[in-house]
Amino acid sequence: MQRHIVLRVTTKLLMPFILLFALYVQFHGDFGPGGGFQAGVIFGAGFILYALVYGIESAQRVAPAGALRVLISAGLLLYIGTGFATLALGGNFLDYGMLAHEPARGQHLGIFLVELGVGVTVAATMVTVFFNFASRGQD
Amino acid sequence: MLLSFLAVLAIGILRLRNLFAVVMLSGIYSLLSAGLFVVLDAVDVAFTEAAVGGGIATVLMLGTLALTTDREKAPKPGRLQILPLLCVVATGALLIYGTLDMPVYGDPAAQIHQHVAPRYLADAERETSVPNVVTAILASYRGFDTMGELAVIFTAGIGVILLLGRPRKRRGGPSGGQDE
Amino acid sequence: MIATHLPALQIVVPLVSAPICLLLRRSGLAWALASIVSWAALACAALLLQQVLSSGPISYHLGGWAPPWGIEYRIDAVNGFVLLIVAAIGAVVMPYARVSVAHELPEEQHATFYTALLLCLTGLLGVTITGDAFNLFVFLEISSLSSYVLIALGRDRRALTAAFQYLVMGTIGATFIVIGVGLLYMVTGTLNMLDLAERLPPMSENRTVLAAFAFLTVGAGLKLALFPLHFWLPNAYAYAPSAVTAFLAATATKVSIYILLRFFFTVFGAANTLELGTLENLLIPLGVAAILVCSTVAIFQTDVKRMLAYSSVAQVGYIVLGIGFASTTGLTAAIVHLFNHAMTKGGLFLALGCVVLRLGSARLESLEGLGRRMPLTMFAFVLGGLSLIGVPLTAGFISKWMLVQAALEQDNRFLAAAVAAVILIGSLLAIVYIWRVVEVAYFRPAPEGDGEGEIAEAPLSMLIPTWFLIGASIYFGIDTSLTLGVAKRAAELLLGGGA
Amino acid sequence: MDAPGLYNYWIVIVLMMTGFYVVISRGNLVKKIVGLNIFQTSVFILYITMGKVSGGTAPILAEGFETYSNPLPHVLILTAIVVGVATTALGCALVVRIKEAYGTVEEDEIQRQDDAT
Repeated sequence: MQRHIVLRVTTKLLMPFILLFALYVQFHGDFGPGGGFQAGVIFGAGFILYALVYGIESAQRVAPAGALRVLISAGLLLYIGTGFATLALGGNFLDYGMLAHEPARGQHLGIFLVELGVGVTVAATMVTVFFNFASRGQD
Repeated sequence: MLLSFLAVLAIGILRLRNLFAVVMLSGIYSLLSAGLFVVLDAVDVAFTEAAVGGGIATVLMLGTLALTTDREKAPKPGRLQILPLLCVVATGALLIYGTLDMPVYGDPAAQIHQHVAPRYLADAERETSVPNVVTAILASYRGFDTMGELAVIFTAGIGVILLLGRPRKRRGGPSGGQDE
Repeated sequence: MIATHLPALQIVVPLVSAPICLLLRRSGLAWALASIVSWAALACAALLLQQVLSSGPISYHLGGWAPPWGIEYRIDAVNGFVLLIVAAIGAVVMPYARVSVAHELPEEQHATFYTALLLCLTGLLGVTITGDAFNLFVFLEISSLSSYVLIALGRDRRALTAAFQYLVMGTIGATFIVIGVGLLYMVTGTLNMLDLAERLPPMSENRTVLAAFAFLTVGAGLKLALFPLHFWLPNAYAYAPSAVTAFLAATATKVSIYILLRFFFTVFGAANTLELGTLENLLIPLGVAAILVCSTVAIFQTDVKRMLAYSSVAQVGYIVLGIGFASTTGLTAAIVHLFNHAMTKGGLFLALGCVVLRLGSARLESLEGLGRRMPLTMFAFVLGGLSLIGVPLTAGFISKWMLVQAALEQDNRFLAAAVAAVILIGSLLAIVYIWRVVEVAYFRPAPEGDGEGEIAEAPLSMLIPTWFLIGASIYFGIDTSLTLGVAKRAAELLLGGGA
Repeated sequence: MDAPGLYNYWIVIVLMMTGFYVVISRGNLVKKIVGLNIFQTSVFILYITMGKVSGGTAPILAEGFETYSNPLPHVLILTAIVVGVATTALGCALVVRIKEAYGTVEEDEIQRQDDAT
């Protein structure tokens, strides 16, 4: 698909909006539908679109396998890390109330952090899975 | 109405042997059920189902088809599959039997809406300062479930890396191809 | 502070080390971390069990939310014991895995392999420890997905089909469990197991509850390879990498049995389920059939790994039989056998792993003369086999003895005699299949001049874990105060209803 | 959508069973995965159906609404959807590997090849 000028241009035009929308979904999940998981999926899908149009190689230059491995782990570690932080602050595991002076604020912060963790891992996993399938077909 | 559409799709999936069409139909199935979820007030779920079922799962299956084949072999003629049919009918009958004592659809007085759920609706905003109750439960009240869910994704990710990764080395992969 | 958070740490420490393992990338480092973590998990489980035995059930509220709104971890004598089994097997298999995995998998997969093994351990522990019905499903899926991957890593290509078959059956099983949990939630409005137990008794006639019961039973039955839902198991165990087989054989089915116990007795309440008469009418015949059919099939296997896999299904039959009696003795027998069989079968598969390391396969004819070439390994195998048969002074004897007692307690004389006879026949069949291995290994001359050099004994890092488990299966046949004591308390707890 | 009583559940059950039937009766591995998807999606519908409250609205708190549908099933199903797609990903990866190792994705042909060795 790399030679279709229309696709290339449209993709280029769409990309920022897709990624922006992903971020919106990520951070607006507290108020409307959405959250880390959906945002991760959209972000991953946007990236996959890029890979489809511009070729796997150029996509892999943006996100090399090693970096993806780190990101997959980082999201999960962020989630569990939040849990450990609440433990260290004297609460039960994942008791976000401990993260700030006011329990409700702490909750909000905690939810924000874990949703971020979810988003990162989901996006990275999707892209990894896609790359693995795609590069399998190349030889 | 939507439900009957779904039923038609499901039967189509059962009958068709062109796997490409089957995968497409299953994508549509997911999108339609996402529509149904909106009708049933589950907007978060609808969003996710559309993105995941209609999006990722379909892409994955198409990728699989590209690497394998898109035709299903015709089943052997004259061989009725009685055992699976019996299994399914028995399970279905059991479920229908189970529905007989279920609360009527949408009944607000049903037990399910009385015990645990009201507390979330009443207190979630005050306790977590998040107005989307689904997010509040997902990330806080049942945050540990979500951590487990993230671990499941993580597992799938490393599973795919283990199974499909590094095709350059060793033809047929590290664990395939050698008979005995 | 650590003591109060032990229940969370039990799960979270292995879980957090999984991504770290992935990041370490180096085989040796990943292995070292995995081993240390598995030992920490064992220490955790031991402390928890001790705490439970001395001061009663522990409840831990994750996220600080009180159940039934939040998720609760609840540990009593039953799952404390199962936790100990799972953690102990994990702690034994991890050190063992190093040489075995280095032999069976390419270098670059090692770190990821340990990650998957840690996830599997986490999942199994999480299923055991949780007091929330839906959380159980989530952790069940962590363990299942990682075990599909682990099985698919076997060297034979049949490992792939075995893993796929397991994936399909496992997913159906898990979905059935979800349906069951959903139906229960529908009529009670809660997901917490204790809360469910309180709310269910008035509805014992409710047809939705009955359907939920059936779905949970079938779902757990698929997972635990309850005869006749066992057909995914032999292939999966036969073609998985050795360390994985040993780990899964000793833990995965045990945890599924725990799920069954938990739902039968804690959630539905012993009295409720007994009224339905399902236990006796359903489980006893299935257990009997499993013992007879699968022991017989085991005799005709030419691959020793497959043989032991069929024997596992038969052993699950003994456990199910014990549950079927639904008496204190019967349940004690079942729970003790959970432990004893985990030790014995784990040890046997580890011994086989040593054989596979040296011979490259576990086919019966390739074992010729191995008794002299790998004396320590084969002797461990023979001792494990004795325990499997149920020879006195082995752990296997204790469980079978309890089981016969439970059978004889039954009012129905005919049933009692028949079941006791079946247990005896099962042991005879076990003698036959173990004897086939012994005969080939000890009484046939070694094939001459086929390989370069002698086949050496397995390395110590594999022999010690093997002997550790085999030693345990002998030790707990002589000193039963720990196993029987805990199992009895667990059985009484289960029959006493919720608390 | 205001179908009376239990009728909704029954259609969902029919859907569920169709998916289940595809899984256990078809020999093509890809189709088995599609069947699993249908089966699981239908279970999701069952959960969401039971969470609906007549006259309720989506559980995002706002001024002017009194009744909300039950949010808990939604949360459970969000988790279940994710678990489902993780299973699908692994299943697809296995199918690809099986195709590479056997050259086919039909159960009976794989069986025949295994018997031959």
